[in-house]
Amino acid sequence: MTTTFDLGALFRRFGLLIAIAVLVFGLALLSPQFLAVQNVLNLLLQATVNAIIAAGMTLVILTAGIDLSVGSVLALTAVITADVLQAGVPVVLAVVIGLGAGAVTGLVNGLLITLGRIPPFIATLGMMTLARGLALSYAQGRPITGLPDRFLLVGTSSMLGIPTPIWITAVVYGAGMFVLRRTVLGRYIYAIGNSSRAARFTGIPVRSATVAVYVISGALAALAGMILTARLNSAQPIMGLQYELNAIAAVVVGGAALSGGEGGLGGTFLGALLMAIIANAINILNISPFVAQVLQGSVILAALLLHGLSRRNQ
Amino acid sequence: MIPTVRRIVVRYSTFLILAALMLLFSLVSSRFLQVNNLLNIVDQSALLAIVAIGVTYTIISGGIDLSVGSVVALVGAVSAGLIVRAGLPVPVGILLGLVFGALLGLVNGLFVVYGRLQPFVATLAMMAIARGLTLLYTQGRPISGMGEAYTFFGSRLGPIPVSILVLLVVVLVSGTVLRRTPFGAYVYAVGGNEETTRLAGVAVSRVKLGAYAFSGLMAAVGGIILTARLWSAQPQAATGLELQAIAATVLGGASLMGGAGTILGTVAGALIMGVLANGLNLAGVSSYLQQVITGGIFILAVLLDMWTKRQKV
Amino acid sequence: SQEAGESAAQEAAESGPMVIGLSVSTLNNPFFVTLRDGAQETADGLGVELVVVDSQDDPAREASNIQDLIQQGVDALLINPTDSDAVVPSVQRANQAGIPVFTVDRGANGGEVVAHIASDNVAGGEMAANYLIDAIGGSGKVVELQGIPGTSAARDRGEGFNNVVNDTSGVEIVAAQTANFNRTEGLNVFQNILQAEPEIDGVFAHNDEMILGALQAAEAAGRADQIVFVGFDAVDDAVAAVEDGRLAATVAQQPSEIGSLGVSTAVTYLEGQDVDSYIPVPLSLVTQ
Amino acid sequence: MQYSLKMQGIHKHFPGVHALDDVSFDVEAGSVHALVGENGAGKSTLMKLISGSLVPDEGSIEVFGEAVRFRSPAEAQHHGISMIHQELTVVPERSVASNIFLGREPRALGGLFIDYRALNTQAKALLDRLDVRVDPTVPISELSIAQQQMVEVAKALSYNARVIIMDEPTSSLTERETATLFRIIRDLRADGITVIYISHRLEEIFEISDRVTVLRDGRTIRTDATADLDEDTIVSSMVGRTIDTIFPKREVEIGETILHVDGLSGNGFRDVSFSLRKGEILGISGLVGAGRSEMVRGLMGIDPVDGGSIDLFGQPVTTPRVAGMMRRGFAFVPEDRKEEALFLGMSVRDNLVVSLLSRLFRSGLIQYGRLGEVTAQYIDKLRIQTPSQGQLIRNLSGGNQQKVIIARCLALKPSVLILDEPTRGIDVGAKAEIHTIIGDLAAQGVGIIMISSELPEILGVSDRIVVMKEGRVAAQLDRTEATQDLIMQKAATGGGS
Ligand SMILES: Nc1ncnc2c1ncn2[C@@H]1O[C@H](COP(=O)(O)OP(=O)(O)OP(=O)(O)O)[C@@H](O)[C@H]1O
Ligand SMILES: Nc1ncnc2c1ncn2[C@@H]1O[C@H](COP(=O)(O)OP(=O)(O)OP(=O)(O)O)[C@@H](O)[C@H]1O
Ligand SMILES: [Mg+2]
Ligand SMILES: [Mg+2]
Repeated sequence: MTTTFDLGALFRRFGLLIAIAVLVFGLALLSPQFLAVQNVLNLLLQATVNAIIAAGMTLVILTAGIDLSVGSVLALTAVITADVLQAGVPVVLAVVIGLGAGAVTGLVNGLLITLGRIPPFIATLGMMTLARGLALSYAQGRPITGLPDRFLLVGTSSMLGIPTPIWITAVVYGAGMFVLRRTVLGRYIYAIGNSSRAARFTGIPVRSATVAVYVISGALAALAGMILTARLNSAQPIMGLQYELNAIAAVVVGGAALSGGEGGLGGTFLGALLMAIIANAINILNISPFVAQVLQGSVILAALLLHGLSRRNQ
Repeated sequence: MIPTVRRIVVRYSTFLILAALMLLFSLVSSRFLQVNNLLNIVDQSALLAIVAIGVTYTIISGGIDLSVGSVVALVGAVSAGLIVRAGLPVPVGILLGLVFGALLGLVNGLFVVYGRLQPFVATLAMMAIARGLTLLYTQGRPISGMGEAYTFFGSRLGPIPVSILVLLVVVLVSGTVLRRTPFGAYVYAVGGNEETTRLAGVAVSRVKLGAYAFSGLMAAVGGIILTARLWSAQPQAATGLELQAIAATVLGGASLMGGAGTILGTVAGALIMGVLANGLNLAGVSSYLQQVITGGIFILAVLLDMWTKRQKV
Repeated sequence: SQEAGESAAQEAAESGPMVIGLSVSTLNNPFFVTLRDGAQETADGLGVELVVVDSQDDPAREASNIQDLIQQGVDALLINPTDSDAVVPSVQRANQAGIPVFTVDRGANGGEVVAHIASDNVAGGEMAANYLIDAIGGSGKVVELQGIPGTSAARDRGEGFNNVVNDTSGVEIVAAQTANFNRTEGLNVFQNILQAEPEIDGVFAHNDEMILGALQAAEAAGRADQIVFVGFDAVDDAVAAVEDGRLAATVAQQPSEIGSLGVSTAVTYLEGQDVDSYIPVPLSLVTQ
Repeated sequence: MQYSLKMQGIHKHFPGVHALDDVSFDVEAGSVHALVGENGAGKSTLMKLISGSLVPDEGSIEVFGEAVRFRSPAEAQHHGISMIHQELTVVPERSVASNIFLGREPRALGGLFIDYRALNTQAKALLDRLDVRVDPTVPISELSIAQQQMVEVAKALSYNARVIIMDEPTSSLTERETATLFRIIRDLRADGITVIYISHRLEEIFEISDRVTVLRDGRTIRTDATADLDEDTIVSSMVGRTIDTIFPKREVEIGETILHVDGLSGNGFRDVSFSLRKGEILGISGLVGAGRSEMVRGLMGIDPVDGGSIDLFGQPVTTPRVAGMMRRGFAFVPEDRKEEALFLGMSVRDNLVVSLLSRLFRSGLIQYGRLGEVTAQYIDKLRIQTPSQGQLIRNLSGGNQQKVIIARCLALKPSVLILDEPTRGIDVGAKAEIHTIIGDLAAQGVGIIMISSELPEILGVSDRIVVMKEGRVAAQLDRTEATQDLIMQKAATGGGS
């Protein structure tokens, strides 16, 4: 498992952990509220949507791809799910339909990339516009509100005092790590990211593995959309604007290379956590919205530079 | 004979797509091909084209620039602020705005070259920071009242929009730099194979810094034009412009892997987006559907482009 | 411009039905979708063709869209500007083309506008503040959830709200954070504010989307009954929430009415009659 | 005696590797000085120190008596040193001329602009001198690898350098270009220019060089006049032991026909027919661009084929696809190790088992125990030198990397093994081992197709030789009748057999 356990990766993750620890320590000094159990749970809860999308994005980026369509797919699948729920479809079936719709958009992305040989950035950029338009048309620009209580439990219930979305995220990451480390598909994903040409020459099913990661990414975007919809008791066609950039930022802050073959889910989770911490701290400390973006950008830059340093000093 | 036709199709596929779209829309709306409407389209696409030209430089060099939308807004605000608030003469305000834009681009380049950050993330962070700085500087309020010397750049000289003239100058200069000067050759070379270019004794760092600074400068030109066109600097101006600019660049035949791309192609790419928006408006297509169609046509156009390029010439 | 209106009316009489162009700031927001629907309904009723373009909150796109409407030769322009300053050159361009301009919901800071049909956002903010202060008993700690920084709705509503609150001793704004007009962010941001502030008496959000998110957060935290929630826009979801007693109030701007009045005013003008230059659409507070 | 180069006490460390350990190296001006050594001996590293792309940790370098310390290739170029790197260093999308003069383009209009006309004329003149007939304005990526390599030579010459370093320039050239290159080298020497020449092909060393330095494990073992050395001495200095023969040919019982290819056509090859029998080694020879690689890629299902038939064990194979061909018993060692075979960021183990995964773990779940066993077995069997299974493959020497790739194929237990230039850029020791492995496989009944541009290899290893020319089979020769001259004649002039 050198690809996931090499020294450099360990250093990089370590660097990010230190960055987060320092930040948390500082914030705890600034506000006693920050480390309250409830706030920590809030923070994790708020990280879930980005973390789930970023998990799919990690697989995509490991194959040297990118998925810009996740935010729009999230909105499209959310309005579809909400609509079928309102039509009286049972909750489980509605969830399956929603996840299926996400998977289908991923499939289209994957086919455009593998069969159409369009660069992933371009294919998913087109899908981003297209899916957003579909979401808006489908919902006619209005939120779809008033969903069955059983569905809302996805976002609002707790188990053992921990909100369900956090459990869902844990399952997604557990499954993702299993796929990357213990399955043939996981090896293929790293191999394709390392050299898709060599992967083709060695008989790896490059096309189906690539399509698979985009399908997973689409389905996970749909899952994130459902959590959001359940928490809000409403699905909106403009949900998820710019979520793709947040997810990519989480993945990259987590130590993955956009050139593929390098990175893992552990780092991505820390990346998503870091971003949630910053957003949470801005609210807790009541920092002016005008400063907020400057702060967010700077912290991300600082975290990345820190990696860079640890990478070079190894 | 046939091979020549093919070669032309491959070489100019972007322009052919543009022509096909124009033909289509001229069938849909009789007003489409009117001279005034064509001028409108170029006027409407000038901002995107100019910004995309800057992005093209970074993409050819093997990078990318996601900060351009925010830089457009920030430079627009700062140049307007220098004139309205600080009372500087218009040319000075514009000049300082341009310098500021180039500096912001240079900062991107510094992070990429010396911070060794991936261009995507370095400029993503700059996108957030520059937007935040715009809000801070404007305190969330638009700045207006720059006067006619400024808004001249958003007006018309007779029937001709000034933005088109600016675009022409930009195309001429940036095209010449890219095709004729050593710097331009090195931008291609760095994007094609950075290590080789370094081994050939080229100062790769400087080339990259130059490409990002140029991108910042073009975003600044775009910022001035937009502010002049709106007679006010808007704190939320040009959000999302970066992705459109990248889309235009790619439609124009540039490769995100670096090493390939042309200025005229990028301009054609921007015009395709402009023609789509204009034509769909004239055809009275609903805005939601416009997004679906734009996304679909974008994908189709790139598919077609890829397909023609794969046919051996 | 009365003459222009007459000539346009003549032209319209000569060449089929009247065509009115409507430029909407964004159709991604239910408020403006309702405004559009109101306009469409009235247009259909009057036998007028309505061409709608969507600026997606982007002033540059708005300028292009309006240019395209002018190119199409519409008889009148109904503009719901993305920004009062940024729309000025577009209004002037329409003026030059001899097309009468009407602004709806948001005004233009220049150019010749025949009539402005709107309710006043600043007044709405004040109205919300007055209601909120009453509801919390004259003093207490309040939170302001702001719209996208730099947009005119966020500025005006915030201005009205702050005008009143700053003049009222005993009322303190303990947190003012942006949730970008967005329900998800309303939820997350208010969740964090709840965490930071053990004592909150009331919240005002610059739109209903955010207040509904905030409501969700407070309900999840079990603090909804200690807090008075006031929103803005009276979108369907919010009105339902008011009826359920979850939301205390929302400022109703009657977007459908604004749209409808916009079209009918334009038609009246095109038919050669006089119209008032400011047509206020009354604000109302939707409460239980 | 004038020295163009004197190096003393040179040390260079990489993370975990002491690549150069107290090396001293002197080169007489106006001579051709060969540098030989096993893969990883430090040849390229030493040359990079001279050409300014690496900086030594310790030691002194003198160029024509002047102490220097280059921090960039540009500085070395200023001192009259140019280098042809082991790996192709081209900018694929740029024209041939732009590649040659990258960084030193002729200027016009006060230095502001590039004078493209002068650029192209100068490039043309250089290429003509090298007998390379290509249009200097086409993108270099449209050239064959060999042509690109010749452009690299042109580039090195264009510096008008006093010292030209050539790091394995012939590894992707065929005999004809090699002959041209040697002519140029002799001209250069006649003009008093120093050439440092690295190659794993010993016959070239004897043909062209005046003196030879042998490196082993980062140390200089010896420097002598070429005339005073023989092949065995060099080889034993290089590997530290004696090697009996580089081409250990075993007599193998050749069995029934297992593969029959008839009229195969595709992009770059037309109407190719041959058959392969059990235990047979079929060599494929030809000039640059003969289409050999393309043909085997078509056969493997990597590139599309548009005609002809493939019969395997009497079963027709319609539309070959890589994974399917591997299931049917094919295995393939591609030509371009770095681009087509290696996953540089992955471990030795992951590289070794990658083709086997789907077969070993049908459930899709990996059992690391099994994986470790298989890997250990092949590391042992092929004597792959690596500190651990988890070592990143990029840290292995070229020879060991190639062995991992061959192991990857062997693990598939193939009945047909296709090798495209299996020993390119590999030192004699590793080469002999690979030839032994190939021979062993044949003895076990595997049918082997081996493409090689090295005639001694083709002659030494093959049972039968197919000569290709311009995408077609020009001749099929039996090993008893084949000679270097005959192959060259068939490859150059064609004519059916
Ligand atoms: N950039 C580098 N980082 C780490 N190790 C390196 C690097 N470059 C070379 N090495 C190591 O230094 C040693 C010498 O490598 P070098 O490339 O000089 O060998 P060589 O003699 O040229 O071999 P070959 O015949 O295969 O080209 C090898 O062990 C190699 O793995
Ligand atoms: N003169 C030429 N100009 C342009 N392309 C050429 C020329 N000669 C050959 N090619 C291209 O090069 C490719 C074949 O080159 P290549 O050298 O790989 O063939 P090969 O027989 O496999 O030889 P080797 O693998 O030993 O180098 C073909 O695609 C062919 O179109
Ligand atoms: Mg070497
Ligand atoms: Mg070959």
